Amino acid sequence: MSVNEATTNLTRDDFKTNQDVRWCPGCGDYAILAQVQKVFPELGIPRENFAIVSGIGCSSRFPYYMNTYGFHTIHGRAPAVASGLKLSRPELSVWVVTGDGDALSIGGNHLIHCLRRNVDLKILLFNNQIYGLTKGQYSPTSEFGKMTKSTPFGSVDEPFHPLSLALGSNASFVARSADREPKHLTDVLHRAAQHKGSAFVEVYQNCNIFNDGAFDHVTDKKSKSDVQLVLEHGKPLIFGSNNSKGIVFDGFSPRVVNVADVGIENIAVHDEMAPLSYHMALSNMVWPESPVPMGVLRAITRPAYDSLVNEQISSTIAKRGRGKISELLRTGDTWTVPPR
Amino acid sequence: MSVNEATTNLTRDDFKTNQDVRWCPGCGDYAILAQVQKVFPELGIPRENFAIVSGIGCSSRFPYYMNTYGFHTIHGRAPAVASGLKLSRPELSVWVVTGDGDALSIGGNHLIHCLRRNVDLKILLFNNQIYGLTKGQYSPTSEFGKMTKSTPFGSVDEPFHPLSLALGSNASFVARSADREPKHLTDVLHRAAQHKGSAFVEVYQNCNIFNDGAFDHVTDKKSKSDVQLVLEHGKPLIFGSNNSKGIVFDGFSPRVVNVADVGIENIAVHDEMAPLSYHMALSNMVWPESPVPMGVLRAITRPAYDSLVNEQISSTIAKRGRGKISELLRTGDTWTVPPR
Amino acid sequence: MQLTGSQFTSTTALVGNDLATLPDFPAEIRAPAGTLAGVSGFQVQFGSSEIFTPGDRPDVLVAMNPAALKKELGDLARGATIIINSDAFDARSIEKAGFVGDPLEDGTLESFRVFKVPLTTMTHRSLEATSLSKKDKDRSKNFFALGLMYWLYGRPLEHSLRWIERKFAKTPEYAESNSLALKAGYNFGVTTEIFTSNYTVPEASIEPGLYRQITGNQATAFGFIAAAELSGLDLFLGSYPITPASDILHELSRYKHFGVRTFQAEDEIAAIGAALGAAFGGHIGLTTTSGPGVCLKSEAINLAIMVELPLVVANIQRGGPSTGLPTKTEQADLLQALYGRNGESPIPIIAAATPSDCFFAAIEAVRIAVKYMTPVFFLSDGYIANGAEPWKLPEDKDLPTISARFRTEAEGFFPYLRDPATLARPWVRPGTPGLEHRIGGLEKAEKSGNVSYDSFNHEKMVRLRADKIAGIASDIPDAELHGDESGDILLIGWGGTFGALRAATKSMRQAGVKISHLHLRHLNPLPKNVATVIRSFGKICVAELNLGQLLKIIRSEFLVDAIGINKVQGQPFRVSELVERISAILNQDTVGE
Amino acid sequence: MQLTGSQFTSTTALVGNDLATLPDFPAEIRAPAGTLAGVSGFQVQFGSSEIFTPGDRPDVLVAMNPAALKKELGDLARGATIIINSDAFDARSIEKAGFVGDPLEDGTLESFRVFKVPLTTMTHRSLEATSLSKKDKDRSKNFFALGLMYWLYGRPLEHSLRWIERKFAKTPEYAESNSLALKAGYNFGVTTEIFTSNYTVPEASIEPGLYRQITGNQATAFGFIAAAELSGLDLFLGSYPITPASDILHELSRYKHFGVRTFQAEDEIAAIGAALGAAFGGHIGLTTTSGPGVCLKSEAINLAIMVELPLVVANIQRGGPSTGLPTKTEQADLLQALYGRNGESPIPIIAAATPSDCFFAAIEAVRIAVKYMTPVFFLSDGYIANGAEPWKLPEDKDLPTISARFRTEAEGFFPYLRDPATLARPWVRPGTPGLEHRIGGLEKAEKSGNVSYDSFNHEKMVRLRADKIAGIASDIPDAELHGDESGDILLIGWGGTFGALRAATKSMRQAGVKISHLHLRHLNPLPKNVATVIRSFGKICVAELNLGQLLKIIRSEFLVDAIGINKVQGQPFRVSELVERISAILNQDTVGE
Ligand SMILES: Cc1ncc(C[n+]2csc(CCOP(=O)(O)OP(=O)(O)O)c2C)c(N)n1
Ligand SMILES: Cc1ncc(C[n+]2csc(CCOP(=O)(O)OP(=O)(O)O)c2C)c(N)n1
Ligand code: SF4
Ligand code: SF4
Ligand SMILES: [Mg+2]
Ligand SMILES: [Mg+2]
Repeated sequence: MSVNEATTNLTRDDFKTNQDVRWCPGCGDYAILAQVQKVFPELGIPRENFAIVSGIGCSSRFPYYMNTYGFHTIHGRAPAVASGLKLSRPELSVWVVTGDGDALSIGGNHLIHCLRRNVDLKILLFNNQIYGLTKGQYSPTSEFGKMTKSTPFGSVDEPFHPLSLALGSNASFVARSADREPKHLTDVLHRAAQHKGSAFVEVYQNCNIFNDGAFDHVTDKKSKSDVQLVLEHGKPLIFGSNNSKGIVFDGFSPRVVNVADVGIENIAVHDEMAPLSYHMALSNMVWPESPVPMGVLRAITRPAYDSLVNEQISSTIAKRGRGKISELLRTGDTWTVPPR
Repeated sequence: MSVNEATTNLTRDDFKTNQDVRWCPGCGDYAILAQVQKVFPELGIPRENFAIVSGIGCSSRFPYYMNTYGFHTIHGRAPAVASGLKLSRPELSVWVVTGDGDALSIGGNHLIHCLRRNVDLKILLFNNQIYGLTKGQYSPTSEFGKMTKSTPFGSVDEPFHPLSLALGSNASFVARSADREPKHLTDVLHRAAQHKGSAFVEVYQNCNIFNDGAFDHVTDKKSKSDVQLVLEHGKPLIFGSNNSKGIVFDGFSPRVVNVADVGIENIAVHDEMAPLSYHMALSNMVWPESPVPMGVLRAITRPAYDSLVNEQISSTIAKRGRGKISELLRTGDTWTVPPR
Repeated sequence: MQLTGSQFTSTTALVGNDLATLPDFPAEIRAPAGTLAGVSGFQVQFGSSEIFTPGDRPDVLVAMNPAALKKELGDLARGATIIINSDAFDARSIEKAGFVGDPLEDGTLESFRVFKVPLTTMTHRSLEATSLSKKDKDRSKNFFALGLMYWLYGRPLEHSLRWIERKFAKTPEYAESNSLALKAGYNFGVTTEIFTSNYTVPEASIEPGLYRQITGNQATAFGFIAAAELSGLDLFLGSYPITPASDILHELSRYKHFGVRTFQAEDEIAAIGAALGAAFGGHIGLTTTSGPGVCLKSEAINLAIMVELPLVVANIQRGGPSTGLPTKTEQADLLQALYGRNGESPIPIIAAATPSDCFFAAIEAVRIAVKYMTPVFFLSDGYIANGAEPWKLPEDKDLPTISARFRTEAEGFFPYLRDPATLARPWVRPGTPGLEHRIGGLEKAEKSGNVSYDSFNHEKMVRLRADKIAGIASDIPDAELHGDESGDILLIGWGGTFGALRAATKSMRQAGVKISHLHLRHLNPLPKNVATVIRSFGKICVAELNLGQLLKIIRSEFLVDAIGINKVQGQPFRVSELVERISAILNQDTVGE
Repeated sequence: MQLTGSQFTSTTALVGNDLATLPDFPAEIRAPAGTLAGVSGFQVQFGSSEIFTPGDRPDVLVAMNPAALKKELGDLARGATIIINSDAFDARSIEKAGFVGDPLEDGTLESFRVFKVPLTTMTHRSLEATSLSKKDKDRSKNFFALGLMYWLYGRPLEHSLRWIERKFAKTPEYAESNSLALKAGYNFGVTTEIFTSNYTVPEASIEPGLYRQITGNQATAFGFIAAAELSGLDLFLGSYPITPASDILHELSRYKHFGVRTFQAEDEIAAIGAALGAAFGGHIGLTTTSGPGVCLKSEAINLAIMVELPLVVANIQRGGPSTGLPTKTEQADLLQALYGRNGESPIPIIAAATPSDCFFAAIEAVRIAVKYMTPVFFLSDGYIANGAEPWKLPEDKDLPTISARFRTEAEGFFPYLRDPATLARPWVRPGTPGLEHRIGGLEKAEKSGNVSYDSFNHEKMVRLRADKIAGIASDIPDAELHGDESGDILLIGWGGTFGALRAATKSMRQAGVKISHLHLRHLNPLPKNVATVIRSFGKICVAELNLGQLLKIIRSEFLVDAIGINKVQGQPFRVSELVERISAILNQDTVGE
């Protein structure tokens, strides 16, 4: 938590609205909402300076439940609307809440351009690997062979790895957490909030109606230590009960080893600022071949697009003075027609 | 060249149309057209089985100059139209010709989904790092700080690396060539044609009107051996005059070395089937920090989407027989109202 | 059940409906749960006109367990909606209820619309925060079901929330759990976009023949399969899910052995793009969506108009503008279909009248698309898409022929050489030797199809495209007129309001009013008889679920001072309100909007 | 030059224009190239009505070198187009021609439209495949320039190609090179989408005042900057380049010191999305595009209608449908603007009449958007966007006030609480404490703005949105009527055809015809006087560059048998053809379409 946090006296309740929360009972969205409501008052940002922009989907109803400025836009377009808001009002803390369909199906293009530009938006992608709101069609993150209403014979397309796509777009901040990991999610949300530039966070989210248990292997209390590879900058890539397992790289291929066998000093050390290809190696690790990286994969510093845009404006005004249209019209080649 | 190539008696002239080619004199598009007209007759595919689908842009006028089936669609949507064509007519050889604006700006989403699905399309992206047809605005591949009509103060967004984006989408075939490298381009086109699945080829293309010389550093006869890292599967990553330089990887970071200093056996060896992160390391190599990889970065085997779709159809028909609607209507719960 | 039943009743009475109820409960206070004897039921019939009975054959059944289902099944109307507490359908309970197989799986429920909802689980989930026992939580599930019913019939929760508060004042934990469950059930309805089921007005006498139950979306899917079969081609659907069109995608994706390829695209643009690519490839190209999706498809529809390829764009209309009321019905996309693109971009439009008419309208859309080489709009709406009706199955001989001919002769071929009768250009399948050609969105030279910037060619082509579509008027049936050929008032309508308009006309005719009903199935071009019919009536009314879209067309085309009867409530017309408004118009001295 | 000049002349005569020429060449056979004396010129005036002189002040100059420019500059009309062979403008040649500074850089050409084309280089490139010497290649550059002129004026190449073949029969290498260069020049025009320049009909007498030259796109850009200044807010443009709208983006991106943020988005959807986001943030949101881009923006326009935020959508119309004729003018997107979205989605529409009117129309669009909290369509077209005219600069006092007020009082705040006069909801800037609220595309409850699925609320909101826009009619000026207030025939028009319609009306009135001209600058809602004016004339004509779009509205609204005068050739009306067609209508006995 940075120093300027916790300077407001806001509480969780300040971020609740009077609207009934209308997700299905048991939906993972509740847990994410709870964590965001917990984190926002801790950020030291006045409530009126938060804006949450969403697309369409169960997840995208999020703004209605947060007592901040909010905009429930149209399907897939939240990054575009949020970019306009942030460019025009750089002092706001602008968050995008989106789903795997909203962000990666119809909205894929806006997402990758937003990440490329590095607009200072915090993007939370609730990945339930299904279209919830439209009642259960497969999504671009559903696994190959998925049987759904629209694929009764099983889907035949490989899913996106959302984090890989983000990295392919040169995102400056890429992270993953889960609805059922409140503590971990809180930390990741704080990190995202502090990042200057696009912060892309994939949140594994259970849709108990149409895709129940999709992330049970990751969040199940019993197995999770063997499945989650919790990332910490500067720390070795270890996991498993008693952190007995670790990752080494044979060239570009990750390999799971027993720490005891190779020695802790030979385990790869996590580096949020390493070359993209390293983060790509992490983002392509999939269960059961590999453990599932959780946490901040990548966090690098590069200028935020909105800052640069606004700097061009303010430096030009500083240099030339604020323009007046009546003068502008009269500059250049003008001539006078005398009264007859 | 595979055995079934060269079984037709077609020549380059068979692929010319009676339409005047209307690019600016000196445009790099001419050279690419010439190579495609050279390669097509060598592929052993009857002329009528070629279809070229394009979007909008100077580059996208390509189909008019190729005497094949052709479809000059709308801006950015060529991969979608081509996917429909290929899904419905898997026996056709379907090529997509697109520009950096068409493919990566408005059409980015269709491109990444097409690559993810691995639809069997050959996608040629003519990258001139500018919007040619609309007279010279910066594009998503233009370098940071680009001065153009729409960015008189210089652009403030980082470009995409097209190959990285393709890799982030899990593309099965990713390659790069240039208008001014006819021989190299020919080879890459052959490789793309033979690949089963989406073959994504970035072709550096000079727009001598709005972005002249963008790739001079790559194609200039004098410097090119120092700039181009020509990739060959199973061969070491060497370049420079007399192949005196090579690439080694320090973990995930490429480093240029003198081959003589480290010994050829320590130079990294190119592997088209290596993990994605390796190809990502290559695709992120940019001049002048690194040489520019040219050739096939990645070529792996995974099922093409159109084959899988059509297999579901044909296997179901084989199992159940071709359906008849009159029977379908009458299955399930029906009842008879007797004549009164 | 009784508590919740009476809650539903009183809320329903409060919102102003007439009703009649039939509570039906076991004699014992705690009858053996799960047996037929133990079933506690509550039947209610309600409506906007006078209701005299609790109804003979229920239209909706909420079955909290297999026994309840078993008990009521025989009474249900075919096509009724059944909401099932799937949690209660374990093997033991099914057996106990006296079923032989699993009724959810073995086809028993095939002629009903079944919604399986894990009511118990969801109730528990909604009460996770409370400290009640499992058994107490269980009790709240009826309130969850009640909440869902309130949503289904658009009833407010307030009355019951207040009642719960009073009733359980002494056990606040129950008050809380029941309120939570009630709200959760309601919200479940909202969130999952279960479409309100609606029923068309049944005809008085039934023709003999073989029948089945069919919803509009199912009939639409079947219609397109039939059209493909009739034309001897494969069907290609490019679609992106959207309420209330998604079920057509779901349905079509099941019929791979009919050669149907379904492509769930990344968005609506890709969906239509792929369908157009498939049409170029020689398939029957189809794309299905709803209003917001049509916005996104409009650029590609224009491309289809320019390249003159057959393609059907099906819009299952819902409440707008914008995201609007996704689960409610409306007819407000007609002008969008006609004009929602840049430039002069004429397109034929066909609107289905009833669930089963979707089948024939789909075939007609394909017939026109293929014969005239043009994209065609197929309009349906949430009301008929989700509504079901008994359908007398057509014989093969009742279906039209669709002659899809691909040109193969190279001699004399030009991509834009037109059939003099239809003005259609030739359809050529890629792969045909000697006919290689290029098409695209830039203006085409007449005949050659080359890109042309010529001024006069442009005007010629703009007019040719317009004439081609206008010419379809001689190839479509006259609009259906119900009633006399002249009279005091003509009621014009289109699409899914057919049933209500027909019923209103009938009832007014019985009452002696000189009214006739003209139903427009083809909206562009208009059938040839419309002009004559319109001139034969004193007053012209156009009834639509919008602010007057067909009205604008009728006024502009025929220069008659037609009057709009409009409703934009996400709900179909009620017969009674139509009768009322038409009567008011008839009683007006001066005619005016 | 002479050879090519006479080629241009004869081709022009062949396509049926009247013309007069003034060849002007040095006495010496080979005068010293590059000096004033050495300039070889060829002036031609041509047109569709009788031409008596080669023209006093040329409208287009092709300057092959600095000397030619120097020689002709004084004669050029302000706003003339100059095509410059930039290859010939090296320091030495510039000096030789007698210029002090570089005329391309020092502002000398500021009141002209200058196209710098590297004619020599491009000619060489087009001849790369030939074996000619450099000098011989050089010679062909005049044919390159001729090709470009042919493209600019839409003339066919055939005549000159044949002539070249004949002329150079004995030196086939020259025949080839000149043909190639001619075609390359033509193709250069096609490929680079230089927009045909067009000229409005000048007024007879000129008001005194300070003038400048302005194109429609420039005036549009300036208008939006002015509107932002008038409202005290910053302007935010979200745009994606498209012909012929791109120049507005280019222009606006230069004015950072006016606080103008320009965002070149990844596509049209993102462009409008960002503009809407900025409007939510309290900026003047603007998005600029042309027809195909409007297709893509339609879903977001509907969102703006639902969330009731101010936003201007500028459509610089071009030839459609689909990609159509990107560099030609047309007025065929009016119905798209009105109806091109799902649901009932009313939107105000303003169309600019002339290049300079773009300035005022832009301000008016912002005024309405901000005052009524609504998206507004601003329509221009390729003809006025690229056309230039002298413009008497407005004084600050001539500009309207735009009062943008953000609500800051938390007391009594509701997001959809309406101003009773305008029906506008409050505009609140995020960052305002206590006014946090949520908006979105689902139907809103009246006043509270909460999501509402209520039937009656929906109808109420649909009608409120319609009423809000309809109510603007009392806040806009009457439509401008030129001529008497009643008469035999009323000529109605809108947009960029204003000049031609006004000129035609004037000339017919001079000839004694009782004709008046009604120009509609506001297309939705229509000005209040339209109904009265229409009733005061015998015949009503609506002249448009489409197949009759405003015509449809006029007929439907006023039930008059208005007659369309339509042209869809990518070209503006010629005054003579208007006069001809109006005369024909006047001479008709029966009025009919
Ligand atoms: C233009 C448009 N197309 C389609 C839809 C229908 N639609 C709404 S949400 C959605 C997908 C939702 O999936 P996701 O983003 O994963 O959200 P979830 O409901 O799973 O949280 C779809 C297809 C729409 N509202 N608008
Ligand atoms: C919907 C739509 N938006 C914008 C345009 C205008 N437009 C045509 S081509 C183009 C960009 C071309 O750039 P690129 O794809 O790089 O092709 P190039 O001309 O450079 O080969 C644009 C913006 C259009 N035709 N359609
Ligand atoms: S459908 Fe799934 S994602 Fe949507 S609210 Fe219900 S449980 Fe959550
Ligand atoms: S503008 Fe550039 S890309 Fe386009 S044809 Fe000319 S040189 Fe080629
Ligand atoms: Mg989802
Ligand atoms: Mg380009």
